This record gives sequence, C-alpha cells and structure tokens, in this order.
Amino acid sequence: MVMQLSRCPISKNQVIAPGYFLMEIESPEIAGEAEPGQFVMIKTRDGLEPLLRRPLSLHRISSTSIELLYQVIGKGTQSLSRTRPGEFLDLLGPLGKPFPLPKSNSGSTLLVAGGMGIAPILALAEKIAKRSKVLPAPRLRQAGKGQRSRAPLKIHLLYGAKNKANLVRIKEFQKLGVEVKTVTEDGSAGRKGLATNLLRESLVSSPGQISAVYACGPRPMLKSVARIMKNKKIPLYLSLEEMMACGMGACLGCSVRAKGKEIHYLRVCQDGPVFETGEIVL
Amino acid sequence: MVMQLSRCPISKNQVIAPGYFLMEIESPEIAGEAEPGQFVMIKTRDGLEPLLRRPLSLHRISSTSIELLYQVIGKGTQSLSRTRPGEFLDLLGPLGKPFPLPKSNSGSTLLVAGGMGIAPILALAEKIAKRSKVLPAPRLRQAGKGQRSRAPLKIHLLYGAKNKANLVRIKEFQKLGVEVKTVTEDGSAGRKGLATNLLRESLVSSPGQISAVYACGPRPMLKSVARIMKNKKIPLYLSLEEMMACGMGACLGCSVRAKGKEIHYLRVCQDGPVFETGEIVL
Amino acid sequence: MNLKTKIGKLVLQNPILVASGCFGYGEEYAPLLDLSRLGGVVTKGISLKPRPGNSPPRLAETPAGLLNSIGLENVGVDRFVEDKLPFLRKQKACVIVNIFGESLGEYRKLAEIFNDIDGIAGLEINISCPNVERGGLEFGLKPDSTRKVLETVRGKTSLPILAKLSPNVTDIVEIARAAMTGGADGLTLINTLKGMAIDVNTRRPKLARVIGGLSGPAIRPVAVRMVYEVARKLSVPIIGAGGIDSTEAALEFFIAGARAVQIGTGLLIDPRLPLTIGRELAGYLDNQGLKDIESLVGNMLIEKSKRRKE
Amino acid sequence: MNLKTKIGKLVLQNPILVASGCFGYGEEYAPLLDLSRLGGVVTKGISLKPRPGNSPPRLAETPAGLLNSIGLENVGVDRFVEDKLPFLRKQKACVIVNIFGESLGEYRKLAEIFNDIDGIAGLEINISCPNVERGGLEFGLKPDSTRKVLETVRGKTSLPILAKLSPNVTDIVEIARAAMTGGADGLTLINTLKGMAIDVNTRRPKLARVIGGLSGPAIRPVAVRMVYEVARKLSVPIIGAGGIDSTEAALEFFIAGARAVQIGTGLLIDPRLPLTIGRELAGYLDNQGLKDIESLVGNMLIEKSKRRKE
Ligand SMILES: Cc1cc2nc3c(=O)[nH]c(=O)nc-3n(C[C@H](O)[C@H](O)[C@H](O)COP(=O)(O)OP(=O)(O)OC[C@H]3O[C@@H](n4cnc5c(N)ncnc54)[C@H](O)[C@@H]3O)c2cc1C
Ligand SMILES: Cc1cc2nc3c(=O)[nH]c(=O)nc-3n(C[C@H](O)[C@H](O)[C@H](O)COP(=O)(O)OP(=O)(O)OC[C@H]3O[C@@H](n4cnc5c(N)ncnc54)[C@H](O)[C@@H]3O)c2cc1C
Ligand SMILES: Cc1cc2nc3c(=O)[nH]c(=O)nc-3n(C[C@H](O)[C@H](O)[C@H](O)COP(=O)(O)O)c2cc1C
Ligand SMILES: Cc1cc2nc3c(=O)[nH]c(=O)nc-3n(C[C@H](O)[C@H](O)[C@H](O)COP(=O)(O)O)c2cc1C
Ligand code: FES
Ligand code: FES
Repeated sequence: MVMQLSRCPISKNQVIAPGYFLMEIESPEIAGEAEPGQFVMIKTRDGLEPLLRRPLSLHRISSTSIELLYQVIGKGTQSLSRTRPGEFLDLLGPLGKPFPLPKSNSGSTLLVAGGMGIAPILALAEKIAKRSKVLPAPRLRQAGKGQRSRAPLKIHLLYGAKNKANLVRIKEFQKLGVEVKTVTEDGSAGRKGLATNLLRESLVSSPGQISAVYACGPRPMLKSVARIMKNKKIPLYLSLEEMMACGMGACLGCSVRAKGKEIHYLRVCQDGPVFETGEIVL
Repeated sequence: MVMQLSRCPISKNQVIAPGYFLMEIESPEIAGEAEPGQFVMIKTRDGLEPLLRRPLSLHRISSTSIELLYQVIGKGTQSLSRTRPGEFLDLLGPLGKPFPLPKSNSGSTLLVAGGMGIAPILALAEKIAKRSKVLPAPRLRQAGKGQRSRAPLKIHLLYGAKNKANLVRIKEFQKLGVEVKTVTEDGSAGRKGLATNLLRESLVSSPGQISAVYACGPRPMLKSVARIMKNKKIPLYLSLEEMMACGMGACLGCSVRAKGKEIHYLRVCQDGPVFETGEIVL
Repeated sequence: MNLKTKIGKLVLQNPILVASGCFGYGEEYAPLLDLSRLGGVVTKGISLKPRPGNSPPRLAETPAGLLNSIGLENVGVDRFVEDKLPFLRKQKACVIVNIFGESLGEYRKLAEIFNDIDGIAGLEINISCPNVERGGLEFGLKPDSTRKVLETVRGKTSLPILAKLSPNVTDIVEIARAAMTGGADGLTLINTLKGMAIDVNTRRPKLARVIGGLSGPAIRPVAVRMVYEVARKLSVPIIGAGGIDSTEAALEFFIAGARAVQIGTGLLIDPRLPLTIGRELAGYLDNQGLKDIESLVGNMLIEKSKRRKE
Repeated sequence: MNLKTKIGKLVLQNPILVASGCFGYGEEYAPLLDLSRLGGVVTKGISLKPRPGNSPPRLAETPAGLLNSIGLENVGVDRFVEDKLPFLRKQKACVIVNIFGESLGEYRKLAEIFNDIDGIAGLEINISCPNVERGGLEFGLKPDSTRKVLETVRGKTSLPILAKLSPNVTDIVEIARAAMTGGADGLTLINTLKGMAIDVNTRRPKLARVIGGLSGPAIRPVAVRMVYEVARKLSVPIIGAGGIDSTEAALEFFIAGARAVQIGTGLLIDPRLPLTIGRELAGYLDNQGLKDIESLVGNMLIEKSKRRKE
C-alpha cells in the first residue's frame, strides 16, 4: 500500500441530488493502489480557507480513476463543488485500512448505510460482487450439482437517509445484483424509519448464513448497529469518521477509544477508518 | 457626497494587457455620486482571504456604472480577476476627496501618470475635457474673435510605465483630445525614461500657461514631481496610496505626515487620496 | 426578542457594541448605520493631550488577521468633548469613552473630566494598548498596576467603568481579579495580541514601528478562551471582543461567558455587521429555545466526564 | 548554496526541521519525503511512561489556525528507544528528541536515559504543552521553574539541549533568559497559544478538553514577534516555529533572528513543504545577494528614525 501525494485532474464533478456531488478524478497511481474503505485527503482549495485537507472515501475505484461522492457541508466541500473538469486537485492517498472481504463466498453479506455513509459502500459492493463472480461459491450440502446451481453470495444493502432526495446511487447497487432496501426518516421514500430497523428485520428474515455485516454512517447509527449485532458471532466492520489533520497517522488527532480497561486510543485515519466492532468503544 | 455600501453586478471584466484588467460594475448609486480621484473599497472575495477590502480608484464614471482598471498583484486582485460578468461584488464608495478641477479653463493641464497611476487619471481627463467643452474658454487678448478661435484648455498626459505592454488606455485619452506622451523604463515603447523626464521637458516647452499639474504613481515618482514643481506656483495635486483598512477615516490606519513642525497625520482615505502638494510630507 | 443586557450597573439595550479604535468618533459610520441601534459605541482611545500616533505604515494584513500600530492617535479630551461628543449625543448613541493615560495622574484627570460630563454611559479603561511607548500595556501586564489604575479611576467617577485587558499575559484571571478588586464594573476581553510581520522582499518590517497589535478572526480562539477562563473562575460581567466576523463568532463569546460583545476589525470590513449580528442573534435564541441573552451567557454544554479532565 | 546552520553546538545540514507532534516518529512520512534531507526531525513528545492522551475530539479548525488537544499521547521512552528510534536512525535522520515530564525527577530521568543512547543529535525540552494536567506548561510559565528544568536536564546530559518555550507568557525574554541560564544551548520559539472554539449549534466546545493549543498561520505574527524580541535582547540561537506555510513565512523567522525553523501544522497540510522551502530558500539567498543562512539571520532593515520609536 503506497500512498501518493499528487495533483490530479478532475474529469467529472456533477450534482446528483440536491447538495450531493459525484466527482471523478484521474489518478492511475491512486486507483492502482486503492481498496474499498480507504480514503483520500484533498486540499479543496489553495490557501487558508479551509486550512486543512478534507477526508473523502473512495466511492468507486476503476483502473485509472477514482470516484468520490460528497455532500456539501461547509467551506471545504463547497469549494470542491465549485471545481470544474480539467482543474487539478492536490490529493493524498489512498489512506487507511480497507474493508476486509467476507471470509465466506456464500450466504448473505449485509451492507448498512446511513446518509453519506453510502459513499464507501459502493466500492465495497463492487469488490465483493466481482470476487463472488470469480471465485466459485463453496459446495452446498447437496454436492455433485453444477457450478450454476450453487447459491452464490448475496449482497443486501440496507440504506437509510433523511428523505427521498438523499437516497442516491441505488441503481448502481442494483446493477451489481445487490438487493436494495431503503427507508427514510420522513417516509418520503420507502418506509419511514432508520437503517437499523432494516438490519433487525434482515437478521430475522435472512435465508442463508450471514457472512459479514458492514456499516457506515453517523456515530449513533454505528452504535446501534453494534448493539444489535452483539453476541451474534457475525463479523461486523464499522467505518468511522473523526476530525482529521494529517490523515496518515502522524498527528494523533483522530482518536477513537480502543476496547479495554486501560485508556488507549486508536487512530481512525491509520488504524481505521474500518474497525472490527471488538476493537473500539463507540 | 453620500457613500454607499452595496452588492453590485459586474458587467465586464477583461484582460487589456498582461496582468491588467478592466472591470465595469453597474451601480447607478455609486456612479451618481462619484467624482474623479475618488475610490471604492471592494471585498474581493467572501471570507478571510484576503481579510480586508481593497481600494481601487474610479477609472471611469458613467451615469449608471463605474469602471476600474487594476493590476493583478496579490490575493485580492487575483480573486477579482477571476470574477465573471453577472457575479456580484460588495462595494463601499465613493470614498475620499476628488481631484479639484483646474481653476482656469485655458492653458495647459498636465497629467503625470506612472504605472497603475494611470487609473484615476482617465476619469479626471474626461471630466476636464467635458467641462472645457461646456464652459467657454476665457477671452484671449485679441478680443472680438469668435468662440471657435478661442484657445481651449489643452490636456497633456505624461505617462511612464515599465514597458510597452504596461502602457494602457492611450487611445481613450487620445479620443478625448488629450496629447499623450509616453516613456518606458526599458525603452520598449516611446523613449526610455521616467514620466518625470516628460514633466521637466513639458515645463520648458509648454506653450501657454499651465493651469494645474496632477500626478498619480509610485511614491518616488510623486516625490520627484513635487521636487520639480517646487516654487513654480502652479497648483500640484498628488494622488496617494497607503495601506487601508476601513477606507472611510475611522481606523486611522492610512496616515501620511502633514506638513508642519509638529508631528501630525492626515488620513489618505478621507483627507485624500488627492492632496495639494503643500499639505503633506512625502 | 428582548436583547437587553447588563454589565454591572451599565444597562445596554442590546449586547452588540463597536470596539474602540475601529469606529472613530462615530461620524464616519453614521451614514451607514444608525448609531442609536447599537448596544454601545466605544470611542477611539482618548488621552489628556492630543496624540499624533505612530509613523506609517501602520497596518499590515496577516493570515486571517490585521496588525495595527496606530499608537492612539486622538484629538485629546478637550476637542473630543467639544467637537466629537455632541455628535454622538445627537445620534442618541450609548457612548462609552475609552480612556488612556501615560501615568496614574492622567487616568485620574480623565476620570474627573468625564465624571462631570453628561451623555456618557460609561468609561472603558485602556490598560492594554501595545502601540505606545509609555503607559498603556505596561499597566495592564501586572495585577498590581492594574488594580491601581482602576482604583484611581474609581475614586474619581461614579460612571460604570470597564477595564480593557490585554491578552499578552501569563494569567488573565489574575489580572481580571485585580481589575475587579480595583473597582471595575466589568471587563472588556481582549485587546490585541502583540505581533509583527516582515516583507521578505525588502527585508523590512511591515509596520514602521515593527511590533503592533494583532486583531481579527485569527485571534478569536485566544479571546474566547480568555473569556471562558475568567467567566469560569470569577463571576464578573464580561464584554467579549476579538475576531468577531459573524453571528456564529459572536455566539461563541456569549456561550463562553460574555454578556456583550464588541466588534472591531469585523466592522472595518463590513460596516453593517453589528446590525446583522443583532438581527441574527434574536433568531438564534428563538431556535435554541432560549428566552433572552441572560440564558445564553455561559451556557456551554460539557460532558461531566470530560470536564474533569480540563 | 550552503544551508548549514548551528544552534549552539548542534550542527544542522540545513535549517528546515519538522516540529514535534506533527511528524509522529517519522514512520508515516518516510514514504513521502527523505528524512535524511531534513535539517532535523523533532519527535513527538516522549515521556517516561506511555501516555494515552486526551479524549476526542482533539482537533478543531479555526480561522487560519488549528486547535489541538492531543495531550502528549506517546509510546513512552522504552518503546520509543526500542521500536521507533532504530527506524529514524536507519533513515539517517538528524533526530532531536522532544521530552516532557510531569516533575523535575521525570525530566532528569529522561535526560539520563537519552544521554546513554546513540544516534540522537539533541534534546528538545518541552515545558510548554498546554494540553496536559500536570507538568508541561506549568514549568514554562515562570522563569524560576524554567531555569530549574533546564538545570536538571543539563546536569544529566552532554547532548545539545533546546528549550521549547510557550507564547502564553507576559514576557518571553525573561523566560528565554532563564532557560539559557539554566543551560539551554538554544531555544525553540514557539509552542501553541492557548485557545478554544465552540460549536454554536450544539453549544459544546469543539475540543473535548475545551481548551487546546492554537497553531498554524494565524499565530505567525505572534511567533515572529517573540523570535524578534528574544533575538534582539539576548544573543542566543533560536529555532523559530509557528504558522510556517510557505517559504516567505519561513523567511520572516530568519529575518527576525532565527537560525533554523520548524514546520508543524504546515506539514500536516503539505507533507513535502520542508523540502520545498529548503529549495526555495537557496534561491532567495541568491536573489538577495546573501551568501549563507548566517548572513540572513536577524538581517532586518529598519530606518533608524523609526527604530527609535519602538
Ligand atoms: C475517513 C472519512 C471519510 C469520509 N468520507 C466522506 C465521503 O465519502 N463523502 C462525504 O460527503 N463526506 C465524507 N466524510 C466527511 C467529510 O470529511 C466532511 O463532511 C468534510 O470534511 C466537511 O468539510 P467542510 O469544510 O465542507 O465542512 P466544515 O464546515 O468545515 O465541517 C463540518 C463538519 O465536518 C467535519 N470535518 C471538517 N473537517 C474535517 C476533517 N479535516 N476531517 C474530518 N472531519 C472533518 C467536522 O465534523 C465538522 O464539524 C468523511 C470523513 C472521514 C473522516
Ligand atoms: C486610494 C487607492 C487607490 C488605488 N487604486 C488602484 C487602481 O485603480 N488600480 C490598481 O491596480 N491599484 C490601485 N491601488 C492599489 C491596490 O489597492 C493594491 O494593488 C491592492 O490592494 C493589492 O491587493 P492584493 O491583495 O492584490 O495584493 P497584496 O499582496 O495583498 O498586496 C500587495 C500590496 O498592495 C498594497 N495593499 C494591500 N492591501 C491594501 C489595502 N487594503 N489598502 C491599500 N493598499 C493595499 C500593499 O502595499 C501591499 O503590500 C490603489 C490603492 C489605493 C490606496
Ligand atoms: C485599527 C485599530 C485601532 C484600535 N484602537 C484601539 C484603541 O484606541 N483603544 C483600545 O482600547 N483598543 C483599540 N483597538 C483594539 C480593538 O478595540 C479590539 O479590542 C481588538 O481589535 C480585538 O477585536 P477585533 O478582533 O474585533 O478587532 C484597536 C484595534 C484596531 C484594529
Ligand atoms: C497536532 C499537534 C501536536 C503537537 N504536539 C507537540 C508535542 O508533542 N510536543 C511539542 O513540544 N509541541 C507539540 N506541538 C506544537 C508544535 O510542535 C509547534 O510548536 C506548534 O504547532 C507551532 O508551529 P506550527 O504553527 O507550525 O504548527 C504540536 C502541534 C500540533 C498541531
Ligand atoms: S489525522 Fe493525524 S493521526 Fe489521524
Ligand atoms: S483606512 Fe481607515 S482611516 Fe483610512
């Protein structure tokens, strides 16, 4: 995993929903090294405003470019939203630890996304889907059947957002064969509720074995997911956010408390942003 | 003289020479009050970079808009140069004391400009030229002749710049009937030399009476002009620049020493930017 | 929404004031904003004799900050009272006169003079100007001299007095305590931080006087911290200042413990900022379900477990 | 161009160092920049025992500044020597170890330990961290305790020692003098200013610990001023730090009187900044017709008439 520091050209930067932008940046160097779950630190504008780089997850990784999905929040994302194709951005990445892939290639994998937490989840879904096409599913109990009839890994997206407009990129998941379930907080699309409601239901209704659960979203959602999954013996991976300065483990600014009696902190940028639920105190 | 604080639309912002921009801003309110020699304070960009407004002279005044001529120097002028027609700028103005017009409407008026000092000089030339068309020139010694043959006020521009590219707006002066003489420091256009060389020559060669001399340019040029004009009993008006914060006389930041034994300061923004040579110590 | 606030016995119709030195004597800004709508107008620092101020250049821009070395240029108390005060009174401004002396005697004299003059709401005692050779900052750096200046002024006036403190000290709480002991009704926190900048092309300092006072958004975290430290340790009325350039910035000061704020550099950039903040402040209180300024002052939420670690 | 510089007996191949706490133990940045090309690597503050640091959030952005309250999280001296130092040595970095103690005894112990270890160019004595409960800043606020810490360390090591001073003091010259009297070979000026920021929507402090240390361009005018004040009053070797984000910014420190500079926050934003500055520094010296760093240090041009007024 070699990180790069370079100025890369923007090839796309478009609104995909009110306040939501999809950006594509050409960078064979970063794309070549990147894994789902990792992120980049972007200097959104030269100068002091804002001062620090901004972390954004890899939303999609191709062989020569990366895609970012971001919401306009403050100065940094605002000035990002004003950049145009052809302009260059100063990028540092890929950074952080990627999502570990499900150990098993059969059963179900649940992806839980809340709001902008959807961003890194698409890259993950793509990677899992790709692998499940390449690797054969393990033999089922009724051995002897052809490859075709083996039950392949099934990916479920459990996706909650504030409202209909904030549910984005659903088609991209569906193209991958992901089964998408959505809820909104205001009921403007799908049922009214939270992504965690969907998780609870899925645990009950899910047919085969659940190979892993991945979650990305606001801290309260992650806490709730961790609570629901407690003692379930299913690997649970959480992608965290924390205020960052260096993004590469040097400043110790982005801490999250590690599990254990002694107070001890991990760095979200370097030890994460993806953690197994047992590693950290949310 | 009522100053305005308002957001005004840009109607033009174009390069007229390398690093030189001509901007037109629609503002009947400011244009209606403005006089040559005055300036506006512009917030060149929202936010902290740069923090302060930037002072720019009125380069031209029409009934509904003002023109600014500026050189890209640092952050402020850089971000100005990136604005586009249709965008709005936050303007405060008109500010400061205007150029007093020549008392006499005959003879010659000399306008001495060094570098960007040309900016306020065009507005002044336009105003003098306009007045000299409206007011009859005073009777010459040979009375009885028709209006036509009266010797009108003659405006001379003595203009020095670093090089050819930096000599701008000459045609606009010529259209007004101004006699333009130019020099450049590197000899790339006109003769090699300084605007003050032209001034010295004009004092010798000038035909009629010199009604007034106006100068705008770098401090060393102004000093030199003041030295040349000393004891000549010709009104000399100098337009000064100083670092400014409020631009309206409140912060006392833009001081220039007043003539006199006791130490006493005047405010360039409010008591100037145009001073008579006797008022200040350069 | 009622925005009234009290600094000791000084009652202000609203908590948004303009800071000393950034509003002249009110004349320049009057065409742009109605002085009677400000919480208060703090005048440019007034001394016994007129002062010419320092050599130019007196200003330099720094990252999110402004360096100044005006040096308390002012018309002196006589001309102020004769030429400047009548205008402020006519505008119905709530006038707080910022005074500055080079010696205890000068502070005493100034206090006496203003005690006899009508139309003044209070005095702000400047013991924190970094831009003068004698007096000014010298007094404000030690608790002892701070107390003495305040006692001196207190002895000569029944007007409300505010001590304007310098951030260039090791322990702001100690100085604040001394000012209150000396008889201040409240504190203005903070004046400028000492700073300098150099033009590396000419290798000359950007200010003729080399060192000046740093103001503007850059210093806000220091100012908010000092307000918080003093408010938490002493229960005294505080007017916050330092880098207020928006309603959010002003709110930080209230939440940290200030009962009013002053706007300096922010005003030089946006002359109407005080009115904008006044308007938006009311909206904020509404949104937060707070009924007045009082209920916002010092109302910062901290998790107990974390507070322990401070 | 020869960029060699000397801080007392500490000889640096060039004057651009990375500041403590912004470069970890060098491992993270090594893929991006060749550590052997830096003037020096100042390590994260090392204490006797490992420290977990403060609760998050530990960072907040402010206008042109960064607030941090890391709280000296570090692996402790044993693990540093065993796990971290070998890497730095292998990279051929000029290692300056920043040490921090809660008591004189801890400083003494740390000095002893490092005195016996190879591959260290010097020690930087941190008596200026605002983010810890005991020790740290406490020592650096008074001349007396400053001197004592330095004496203690001096007594136990023959390594060059730098005292890293706090800007949160009334008189930096007094503290600087005490540090030199105590036996420092040079001074690092400055550590962070104490500051805080509040999220007005939640009414919570942006840092869990409420108050943190302010760094970045916002504080540069204060840092340059302190370097200038100390350099002018005492003739001592100074390493400047505070808000260096460009070659121009670094130059301000040299012209003010620093013989070397450290880059902290600037590095977090642009990891290659130290190398860029090193390169451009040589060009600047050429342009100004200066033959080396030495001839730039303190070489500020002031008009005599104006200097008088300072
Ligand atoms: C590992 C990681 C991955 C992320 N991926 C995405 C993504 O794919 N899409 C997306 O829309 N958002 C993502 N975020 C959040 C995104 O970084 C913030 O929304 C963005 O930094 C806001 O900056 P701003 O200047 O627009 O807003 P500001 O007004 O400056 O900040 C608003 C809030 O954003 C957070 N924030 C600001 N600066 C930082 C910083 N340097 N580091 C971390 N948080 C910060 C803070 O909580 C702050 O209060 C990610 C964050 C992290 C830590
Ligand atoms: C009354 C007046 C009228 C002017 N008219 C014109 C004009 O018509 N056309 C034109 O090109 N230039 C004019 N100038 C100069 C112009 O204001 C500066 O070039 C501009 O402010 C530079 O800003 P910057 O951010 O681009 O550069 P910076 O890098 O910020 O500054 C470069 C230099 O510009 C000067 N400067 C910066 N800020 C200010 C300020 N707030 N007030 C005064 N000077 C400042 C300083 O000397 C500084 O060192 C005028 C200046 C004054 C005082
Ligand atoms: C140009 C200028 C002049 C000032 N003059 C004075 C003064 O005369 N008396 C005083 O007490 N403070 C003076 N100050 C300090 C301000 O009143 C204020 O305390 C400080 O600038 C911090 O607030 P700000 O960041 O909002 O400007 C001056 C500040 C500036 C920028
Ligand atoms: C995240 C962070 C951590 C820091 N940790 C330390 C430290 O451990 N020891 C120390 O002496 N200074 C520490 N500092 C202070 C810096 O070394 C430096 O003195 C200060 O930040 C000013 O320089 P800058 O503006 O270039 O960052 C830290 C600064 C930051 C921003
Ligand atoms: S952001 Fe610096 S360690 Fe994580
Ligand atoms: S710029 Fe404020 S008085 Fe002139």
